[in-house]
Amino acid sequence: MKDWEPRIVGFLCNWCTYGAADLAGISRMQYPPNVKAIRIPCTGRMSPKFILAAFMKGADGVWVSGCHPGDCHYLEGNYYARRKFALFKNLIEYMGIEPGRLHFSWISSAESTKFASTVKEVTSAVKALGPRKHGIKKAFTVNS
Amino acid sequence: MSDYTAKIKEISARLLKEEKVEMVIGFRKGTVPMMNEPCFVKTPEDVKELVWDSNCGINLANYLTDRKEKIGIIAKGCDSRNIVTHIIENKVKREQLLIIGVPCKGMIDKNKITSMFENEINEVLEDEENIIVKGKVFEKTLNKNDVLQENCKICIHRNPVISDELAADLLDEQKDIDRYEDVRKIEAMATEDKWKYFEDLLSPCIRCYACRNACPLCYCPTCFVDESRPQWVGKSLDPTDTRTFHFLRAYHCAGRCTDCGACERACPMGIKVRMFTKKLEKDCLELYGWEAGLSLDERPPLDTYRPNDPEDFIK
Amino acid sequence: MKYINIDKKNWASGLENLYGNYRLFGPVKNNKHHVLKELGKGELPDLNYINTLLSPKSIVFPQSETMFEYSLDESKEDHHILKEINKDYSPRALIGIRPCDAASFLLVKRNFDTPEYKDPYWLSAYEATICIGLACSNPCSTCFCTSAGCGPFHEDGLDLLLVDEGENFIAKILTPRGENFIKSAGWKTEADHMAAKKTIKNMKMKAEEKIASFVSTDQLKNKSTIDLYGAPFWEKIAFACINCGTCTYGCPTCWCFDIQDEVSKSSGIRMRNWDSCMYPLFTLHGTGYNPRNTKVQRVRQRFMHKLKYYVDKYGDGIQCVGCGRCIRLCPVNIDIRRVCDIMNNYDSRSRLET
Amino acid sequence: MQNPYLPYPVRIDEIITETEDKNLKTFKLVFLNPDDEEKFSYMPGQFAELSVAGMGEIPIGIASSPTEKGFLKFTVNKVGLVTTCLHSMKAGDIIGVRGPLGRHIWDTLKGKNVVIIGGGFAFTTLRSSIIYMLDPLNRMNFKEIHVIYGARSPGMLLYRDELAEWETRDDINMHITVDGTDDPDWKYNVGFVPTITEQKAPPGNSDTYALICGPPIMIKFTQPVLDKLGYTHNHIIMSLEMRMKCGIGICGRCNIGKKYVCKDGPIFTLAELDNMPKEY
Repeated sequence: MKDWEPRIVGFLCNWCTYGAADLAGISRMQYPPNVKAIRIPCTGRMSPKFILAAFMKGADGVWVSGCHPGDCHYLEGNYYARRKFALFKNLIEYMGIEPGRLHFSWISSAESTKFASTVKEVTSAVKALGPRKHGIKKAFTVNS
Repeated sequence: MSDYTAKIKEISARLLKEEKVEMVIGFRKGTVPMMNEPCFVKTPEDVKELVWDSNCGINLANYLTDRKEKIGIIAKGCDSRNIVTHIIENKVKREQLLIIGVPCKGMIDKNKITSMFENEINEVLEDEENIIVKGKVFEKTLNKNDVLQENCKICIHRNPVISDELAADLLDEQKDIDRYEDVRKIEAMATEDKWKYFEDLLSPCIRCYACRNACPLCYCPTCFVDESRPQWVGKSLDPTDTRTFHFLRAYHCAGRCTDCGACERACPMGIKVRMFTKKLEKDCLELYGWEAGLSLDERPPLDTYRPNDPEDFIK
Repeated sequence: MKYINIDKKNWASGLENLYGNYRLFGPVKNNKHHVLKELGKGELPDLNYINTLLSPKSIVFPQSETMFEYSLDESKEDHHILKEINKDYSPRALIGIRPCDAASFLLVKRNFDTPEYKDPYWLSAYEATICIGLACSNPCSTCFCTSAGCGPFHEDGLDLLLVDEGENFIAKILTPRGENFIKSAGWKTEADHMAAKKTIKNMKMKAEEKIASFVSTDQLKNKSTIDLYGAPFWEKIAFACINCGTCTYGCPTCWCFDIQDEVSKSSGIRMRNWDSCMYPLFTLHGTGYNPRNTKVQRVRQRFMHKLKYYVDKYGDGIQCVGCGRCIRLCPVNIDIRRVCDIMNNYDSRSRLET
Repeated sequence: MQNPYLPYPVRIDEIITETEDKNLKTFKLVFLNPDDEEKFSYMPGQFAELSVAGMGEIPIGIASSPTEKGFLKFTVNKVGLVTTCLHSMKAGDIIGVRGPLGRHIWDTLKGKNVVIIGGGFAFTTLRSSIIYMLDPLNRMNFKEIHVIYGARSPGMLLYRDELAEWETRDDINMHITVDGTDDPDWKYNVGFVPTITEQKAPPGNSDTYALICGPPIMIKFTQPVLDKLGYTHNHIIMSLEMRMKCGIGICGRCNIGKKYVCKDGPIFTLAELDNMPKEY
């Protein structure tokens, strides 16, 4: 288990965090390679289905990152998203997913340092929890 | 309850006769104990079918979705809140409706009463305070308040929040109710126990979708469980799929659920599906001070925001 | 016809003997309801029950059932080729199944066992199953078996009929398979033939007298399909329906299913799952067109199928055994007894409305 | 017990893009096990379930004719999950075929005039029928053959090379039409199928059968034309479409009244349909 590395799905807003990832790369910053980034147009586009699908298909952690409040490219997408995320996070933890598996952040395109540090933070939080025990979908088989 | 029924009939007959509505949606007497059937009547002569008693737990707002007629609708507190939600969400227009409000003393829990008796129940009668349960070889009187549906016991909006007519005098609302004791109990559990709790809760689920379909909030033209590209949820009895279904069903009701209990009442397997929606209801109240369906002038919590909404969970 | 007396004292030991020779299934109380489940060693069925919440059809026709498996890994020689899988079709016994439920298998068999095509999953499971019926001495108020071609002591579809006499069961052996079952259990005491026959006859009569609800079906076959289909009563019948699948999933004679593929990583399965005519997706075309797009159409399909199409197709009564589950389970109290009578009494000339 | 749900494995031999919108492709399939070809003995008008492992199955009319040996052809419109996946596949890929399914009516048509009326991409089984009837061993079993086939535009016609070849023959009367075109070289008809049918189809009589396959709107307007031309309803033969899964009359979804479209159809005479609920 010592060698185990978590797989984390990162949903990153095109207008900020995705740019921060670019900048972090250009700046040769070091951060763990565990996050598979998926570019989304805005955190307002995040559907709960995306997060659930990632968890169902075996993601050890999910991270959603968008623009700081007030900085949304579409003016208010992240404000709406913030409410959806709050309820979502509470519900999924209420149903027995560990609190450290789902993360949210606001990272502007200039904040490459915050990007790298958040990746580290998210990765180590997920890593600390170990592999998922429940809720990963396998093809269903019944042989009765 | 007979005075309720008489008044409902009287109002319905009048509305139909004066052609203020084309139909009245209400309940008619069921064919089995503790069940009534939602129905419509279109002529003053037919209003004799209508009844009101403690078995009218189905939420009639469900029957308004996308209807175009002028409708008279019988509405208890929770129904009226879902009618408000329907109007806000453009599923029906206020002008189409004549709401016959019924101050509600609570609906009885069919599953609970059934499980109290070894033998089949053949008849259930009621008066103001009591429920009289009769079988072939037994008869027992129960205190109605002891056998109310869970959601009715903790209801704080028994009176219709919106109505054009009233079938009875308004009731005093229940005070000092702790609505979320059971939710807090789960919140306090360890993660693993939470997982186990819901695993056990959902293990009898047969994916019949009665909970979804009994809910007036569930009217998406294509439900996410029916989407095929991509297919978000598998169709088998896989527990992960079942859990995902219940999660999303509840989440779709976030900020809209009135805890009418129709989902739980409809479940043929007796699953407490309100355990999901109640958590969201609690959070909406605590985070956004929101109770669904109380006002036509406010947007539901996920359709609005405040710049200073809580965000301590965000890095 | 042989009758065996089973002293209840020997009941558990008999089942113990059977364990291993058969997979035993029986009703067990699961906090609120009786459900049918596979019995472990030493586990006894609870025969003090009215009926199971859901029908026993899942024993022969599981709600989710794997049909084939395959690999999508192109480095494997047989990638993308569907393979049959081994299934356990060793003998299984349904202990305490009600006569109505056992009869339902016969109605459903017509669908799965046709001259042109045989459904191997259903048939193999059915052939592996023996039905140890428990006669109903206390039918419930929603039972209408006697007018649905069945009855509380009905024997068709059973291998053995158990009649509860209090201290003992009389077991009426109906098939050689039933006889083997009895032998294998070690219940040997033969009952006095005439006396047993008489007891059962009396108990049967008493039980049938207790059946309090009925449907009339005599006119269904004479009605025109087009008339019934176009009848004005459907809107009213369907109004309350919420289009959940409870009635169809609870029903012992509903057999519709869906076929689905599921993949995880590079291996996949093809499976079938119960489906329901109540769901819009059941008939939705790829183009988006749906021939049964409205609730009224779907409710009509359910009742027309059971009470008219089936009647016409097989000429042997309705696709219903009168178990009453759909009546008990329906969240909005749509009652097939009412619908059946409305259909049976419908006169298209007088446009009799209900 | 033979498992009727188990598809025969086949290899995609060739994929032909048929129409200018690229939404219709013809898949030429070859059985992996030569014995399976013999078991898959079919007649024009029948269909099969194409099975894509990991995706599912779809019912598709067989476009090849039993007189064409060594392969099967299916022309597939890109609509849903499985068809989209099929469209993304390449020659050499392995899929499955299950069938043949549905009934056919060739006993009825023997010795008769056959009028084929097709519209859009529903022409696939009609191609099968034409190839079958034109086969030298079969042609004498039929009297006159008329074909009225319409598409939105010349580029949307299926099997254009074959259509051109049939046009040159004298043992088949072709009436190809398009809804409209700005192609100055278009030398065939312009107009909707019902109109062309009215102009070109022979009058109905006891020796003449019309086979119709097309979108509902075409069928709706062609039917009165055939009535006018004197076709009785038991001489009008139509092929229906339904959502299907099993294809063998068991899974329960494709019924119209007591008939299953997959097993009792998909071909019905109009006379039969007149006695069935209009639920299709």
